[in-house]
Amino acid sequence: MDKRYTLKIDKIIEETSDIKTFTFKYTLGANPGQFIMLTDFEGGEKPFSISDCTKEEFSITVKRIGEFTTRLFQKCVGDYVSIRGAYGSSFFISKNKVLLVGGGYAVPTFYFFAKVLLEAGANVTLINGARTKAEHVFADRFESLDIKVINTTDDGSFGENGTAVDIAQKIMSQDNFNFLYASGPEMMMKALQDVIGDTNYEFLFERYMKCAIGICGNCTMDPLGLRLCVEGPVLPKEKVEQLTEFGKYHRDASGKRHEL
Amino acid sequence: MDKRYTLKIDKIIEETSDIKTFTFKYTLGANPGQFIMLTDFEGGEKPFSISDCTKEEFSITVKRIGEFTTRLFQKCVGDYVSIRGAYGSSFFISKNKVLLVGGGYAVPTFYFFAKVLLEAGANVTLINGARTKAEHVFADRFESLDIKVINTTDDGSFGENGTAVDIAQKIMSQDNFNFLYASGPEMMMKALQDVIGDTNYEFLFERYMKCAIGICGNCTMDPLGLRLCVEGPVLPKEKVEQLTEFGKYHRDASGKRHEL
Amino acid sequence: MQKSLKSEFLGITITSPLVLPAGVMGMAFSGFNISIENGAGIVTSKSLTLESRMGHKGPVVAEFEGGLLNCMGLCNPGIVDGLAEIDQFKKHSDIPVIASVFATNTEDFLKLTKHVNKSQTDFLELNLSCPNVFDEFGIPLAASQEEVHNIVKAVKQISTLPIIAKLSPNVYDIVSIAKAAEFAGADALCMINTVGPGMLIDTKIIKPVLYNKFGGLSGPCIKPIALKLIYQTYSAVDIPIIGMGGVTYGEDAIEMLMAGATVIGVGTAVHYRGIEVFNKINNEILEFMEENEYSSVKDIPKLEKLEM
Amino acid sequence: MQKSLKSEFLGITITSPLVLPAGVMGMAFSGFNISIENGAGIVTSKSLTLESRMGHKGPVVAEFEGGLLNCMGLCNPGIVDGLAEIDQFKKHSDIPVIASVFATNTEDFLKLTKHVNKSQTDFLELNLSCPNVFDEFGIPLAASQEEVHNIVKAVKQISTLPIIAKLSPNVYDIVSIAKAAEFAGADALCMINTVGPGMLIDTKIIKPVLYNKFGGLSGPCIKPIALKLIYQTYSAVDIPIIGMGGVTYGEDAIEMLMAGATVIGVGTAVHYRGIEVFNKINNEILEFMEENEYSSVKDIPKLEKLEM
Ligand SMILES: Cc1cc2nc3c(=O)[nH]c(=O)nc-3n(C[C@H](O)[C@H](O)[C@H](O)COP(=O)(O)OP(=O)(O)OC[C@H]3O[C@@H](n4cnc5c(N)ncnc54)[C@H](O)[C@@H]3O)c2cc1C
Ligand SMILES: Cc1cc2nc3c(=O)[nH]c(=O)nc-3n(C[C@H](O)[C@H](O)[C@H](O)COP(=O)(O)OP(=O)(O)OC[C@H]3O[C@@H](n4cnc5c(N)ncnc54)[C@H](O)[C@@H]3O)c2cc1C
Ligand SMILES: Cc1cc2nc3c(=O)[nH]c(=O)nc-3n(C[C@H](O)[C@H](O)[C@H](O)COP(=O)(O)O)c2cc1C
Ligand SMILES: Cc1cc2nc3c(=O)[nH]c(=O)nc-3n(C[C@H](O)[C@H](O)[C@H](O)COP(=O)(O)O)c2cc1C
Ligand code: FES
Ligand code: FES
Repeated sequence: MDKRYTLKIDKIIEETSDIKTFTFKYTLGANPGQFIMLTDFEGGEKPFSISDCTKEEFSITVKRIGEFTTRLFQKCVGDYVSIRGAYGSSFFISKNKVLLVGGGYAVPTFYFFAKVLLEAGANVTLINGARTKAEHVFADRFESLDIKVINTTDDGSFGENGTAVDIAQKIMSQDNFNFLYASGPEMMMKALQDVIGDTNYEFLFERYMKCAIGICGNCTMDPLGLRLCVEGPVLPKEKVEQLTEFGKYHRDASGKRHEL
Repeated sequence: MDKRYTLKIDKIIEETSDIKTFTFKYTLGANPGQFIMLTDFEGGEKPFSISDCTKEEFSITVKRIGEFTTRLFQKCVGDYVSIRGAYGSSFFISKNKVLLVGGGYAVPTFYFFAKVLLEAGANVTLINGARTKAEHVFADRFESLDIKVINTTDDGSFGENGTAVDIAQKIMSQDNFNFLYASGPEMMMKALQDVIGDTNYEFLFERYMKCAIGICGNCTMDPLGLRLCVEGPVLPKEKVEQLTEFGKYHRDASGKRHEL
Repeated sequence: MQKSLKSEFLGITITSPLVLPAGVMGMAFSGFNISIENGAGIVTSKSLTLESRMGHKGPVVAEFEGGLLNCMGLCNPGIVDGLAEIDQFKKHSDIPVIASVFATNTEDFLKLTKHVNKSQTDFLELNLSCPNVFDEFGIPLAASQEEVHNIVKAVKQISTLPIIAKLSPNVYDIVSIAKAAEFAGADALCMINTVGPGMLIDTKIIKPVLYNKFGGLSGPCIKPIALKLIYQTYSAVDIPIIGMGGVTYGEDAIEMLMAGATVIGVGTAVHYRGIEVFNKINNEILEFMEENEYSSVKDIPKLEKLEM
Repeated sequence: MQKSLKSEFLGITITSPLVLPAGVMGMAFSGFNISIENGAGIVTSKSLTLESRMGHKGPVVAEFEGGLLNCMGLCNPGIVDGLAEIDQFKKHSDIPVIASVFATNTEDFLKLTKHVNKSQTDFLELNLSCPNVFDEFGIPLAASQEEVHNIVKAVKQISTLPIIAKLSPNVYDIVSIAKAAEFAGADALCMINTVGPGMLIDTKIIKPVLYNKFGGLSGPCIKPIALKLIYQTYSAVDIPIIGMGGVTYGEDAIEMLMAGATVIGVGTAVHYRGIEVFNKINNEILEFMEENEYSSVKDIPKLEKLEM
């Protein structure tokens, strides 16, 4: 039986005007790339990647988008929310030279992952991209790790000027990486796929999730039927290459297809 | 969850015209004194003590009494019956000098127990009593063990002449035992209690059993409410001494009291 | 501050909100003894009928994941012997006792009530809902608003004790049935009785596992059904509810209270956690009260009532 | 001798008696793909309605010991998009597909049937029994003999496909309802839908765990209820039954067959044992057949029918 944990919010960090990190004192025992389902029982239960996870606590980093995340942003330290998980697949832990390419609110999960990679002895380079300076997150925390960080914004307002994909292409032409990991907007990953040649990779995907335990079928990726909540959200290259919906469409809460 | 095992009868030994031993190839992992519930799904499920239990197989030794046991006696090797258990408390395993006093179909459970006692290093004396030679069981099997055996029948047709209680009284006047165990008719145990002074003991009781998992309350012993299927069937001296119904009455399937 | 489990049920002080429900350990006075020694605050007798009943042939219980099937078949020593067990218990204990009685018509319920009136019993419970005697007695009375009303009303007129109506979960509209009982004068409701019934099959002998074929479901897996029905009923009636169905841990008991129960039955969990289960759950409730700063059971909040 | 899982359902050859039931993995054609790759012999679509439905807000599932509560709320892309997923699947697969449809009146069921007639679907299943939309739609149709009869009869007249009536377990008299469906022309029955519904409460936030408050029970703990209802129904009707409710291991599937099912649905177990559950259960059934010397699924004996 998967248990549910109703926890007090222990810490809130405002990363940007639209992004907050929530920390909980709880031994979650998650692997990097996994997510939790979170609810306040006021309507809606949503998936969030784990942005940090130690023996004592774990964090998620959330972007305010719609009804649910707006309500979440009104919560204070000490308020209860209820979570279940961690769910889903996690990143392969390479011991070699790896490149992480992240964009927007999907970058922080690489903070948790980078720490695990370092422990495993990997050599880590991170491209931390955002549209603009005001949306760029976690630069300080990545700086504290023994990894190479390249910050970038689409408009050049912080770090390098260019998309994460532009930068990835550039540094991959200068250097060899054994493994590439990406987490961010699907079109970013689609573009990446075209520029990284035959480097092995894993991508972290998002699809509409309801049950998160692999039965409702809302999150399957065509045509393989991979359930993003179980076989995903991290998918390996050989699977990604077979996905016909990748970069093309996704399904909403009713199962209806929408172009990306 | 307690599991149910539907097993083929592997071996049948006719001990007397009214007593048979049924052996099953199954790793029951029981302790001496415990019992199983057995059914053929044709009406009735009944408790039987375990008369032998090894890594590979276990046995029960059954006296034909009423409807259920009569039907059981018609079964052949290869027929299925269904069991659950082992249930209940088991005998304390003494390492010292012990006396086992058994009567009738309740003696065979001491075969299993004696083997365990010997392994523990105990010095074992057994009084194996029956009313008459034709009802005396397991003499051969006990002979194969490194224990002292005194066979006895009420009518003297086999072994010593006298009740098991008479013999017990006699040898306890000649010898000191650290622990006494009894299994047999309740009036035998009641009589024993009067003759054994302050020797420590455990008795194996029988009461009407339905659920055997401690909820129906049919098998409780007054006034403590000990459930014979959970806290029993083996009860220690300090409990037995408090039982007001011991040797006086028992309850039938409806819970009605009947004098013994 | 010292937290306390002391509370009240129908005007009587109880030391724990945990109730030993009908049919569990309630055959002999000694079954009550061992239950209160282990922390039960109220005990209930096996459902008693006018004449003694041997019950169904075995197997009478069968386990499955999440619960237990039983088809005891209302075995009981009859109202006279059953009340004698209660009286023997009451000689040395102040713990309140509920006498559960079962019949299939008003006349027999009235006869049973007269017996109970003469005993040391504290509360009278009308078992309107036993699902294990379908063959014999048909659809439980608790499925009919009218039957429930008529029986409760008739018994209320002659009972010298507060009366509790035990309801079945296997009905379309629990609210109208609960209201019928309340309207007819029931002082409290007890819910839920077992669910289903259900069946299991032995695949080697190719027979139903229970000799009676079908048996009612109890245990952890019926808790969601119990909570839902108790919550709906609590939202609609003003009399207290003895909430039961799968309570195994303190958390389950808290859920029952929040759904609207005043006291909580613990039946099948006696099998899962031993007869010590009452003390264990008492302690778990106290721990919960400690953590969440409730000083008495009554302070534990209820859900907002459903809008009807 | 080589044991085989091959059998027939309503005249169509199937490679395994295991069915992916409605609402489980049946949203997209790729959900069918992964299920058949893992051993399912028949797949069923999510219940489709005339218009698309977003379903209830989350949480829509909650676990408890022995089972799962769900209140998906009949989310589906609507009949047109739903059938498009089936057609896309049928382009590259011969595995039979059941289109499940849901409506609240005969007229809408007829409209849905006309859509299904034009698709590549093999069987039409009428979901008469969803318990998760009570608020919206009231007591399920499957509780009324008359409603079941009228809808099945009307659909039968225009359907070009064999039709299956999906029944609710939450009724007093399953036999009369099953017979009404049979009499009205149903080619098969599918049972059971989820039980209850039930509810769970979060004791810290003091709210129902499911946002819809109530959800239907599925998983291992409903198996006894399913077996009982299937056995009663099998004893009374002559049409085949798709048996489901808690099947998790091969043994459970065998029990379903013995109770009277022709094929067996495996839903919630996809959560417990992974999508590989179909192959796992297929292998367990084969092992059972080996041990007990049955050479085909049809040889596995049924219980003696109940006397009515
Ligand atoms: C595996 C995974 C990991 C995620 N990790 C993060 C994270 O670390 N930080 C973060 O801010 N966001 C994350 N998200 C996205 C997050 O779940 C949505 O932003 C959130 O649900 C939006 O809810 P809302 O009510 O505020 O917005 P809404 O107005 O309800 O929706 C806005 C958009 O959010 C997405 N969304 C809404 N509900 C869901 C749902 N149940 N499942 C998936 N997507 C949904 C849809 O694309 C929708 O169009 C993740 C999503 C997935 C699938
Ligand atoms: C802990 C325990 C261990 C036992 N071990 C053995 C054993 O090793 N060998 C053996 O031959 N017998 C043993 N018995 C007794 C055995 O259970 C009964 O002999 C058997 O149930 C008789 O069934 P029947 O239908 O043949 O007789 P019935 O005609 O049904 O009953 C005859 C008598 O058997 C007893 N009995 C019947 N049903 C039960 C029941 N459900 N529970 C308890 N007693 C019952 C009653 O005293 C009854 O009066 C044991 C009983 C208990 C409680
Ligand atoms: C073995 C057994 C016997 C029962 N006998 C009765 C009974 O005689 N009368 C009654 O009203 N309920 C009876 N019940 C139902 C319980 O009182 C209770 O309502 C039900 O088991 C749900 O609670 P639980 O899940 O805590 O066991 C019985 C239950 C069990 C398990
Ligand atoms: C998440 C979920 C969604 C379901 N959706 C539907 C549905 O849309 N239509 C339907 O007829 N049954 C639906 N059901 C019921 C199943 O088809 C099945 O009848 C029930 O779950 C019992 O089988 P199981 O215990 O194997 O899951 C759903 C069940 C679950 C768990
Ligand atoms: S969210 Fe239900 S299968 Fe993934
Ligand atoms: S036989 Fe039921 S409590 Fe012992």
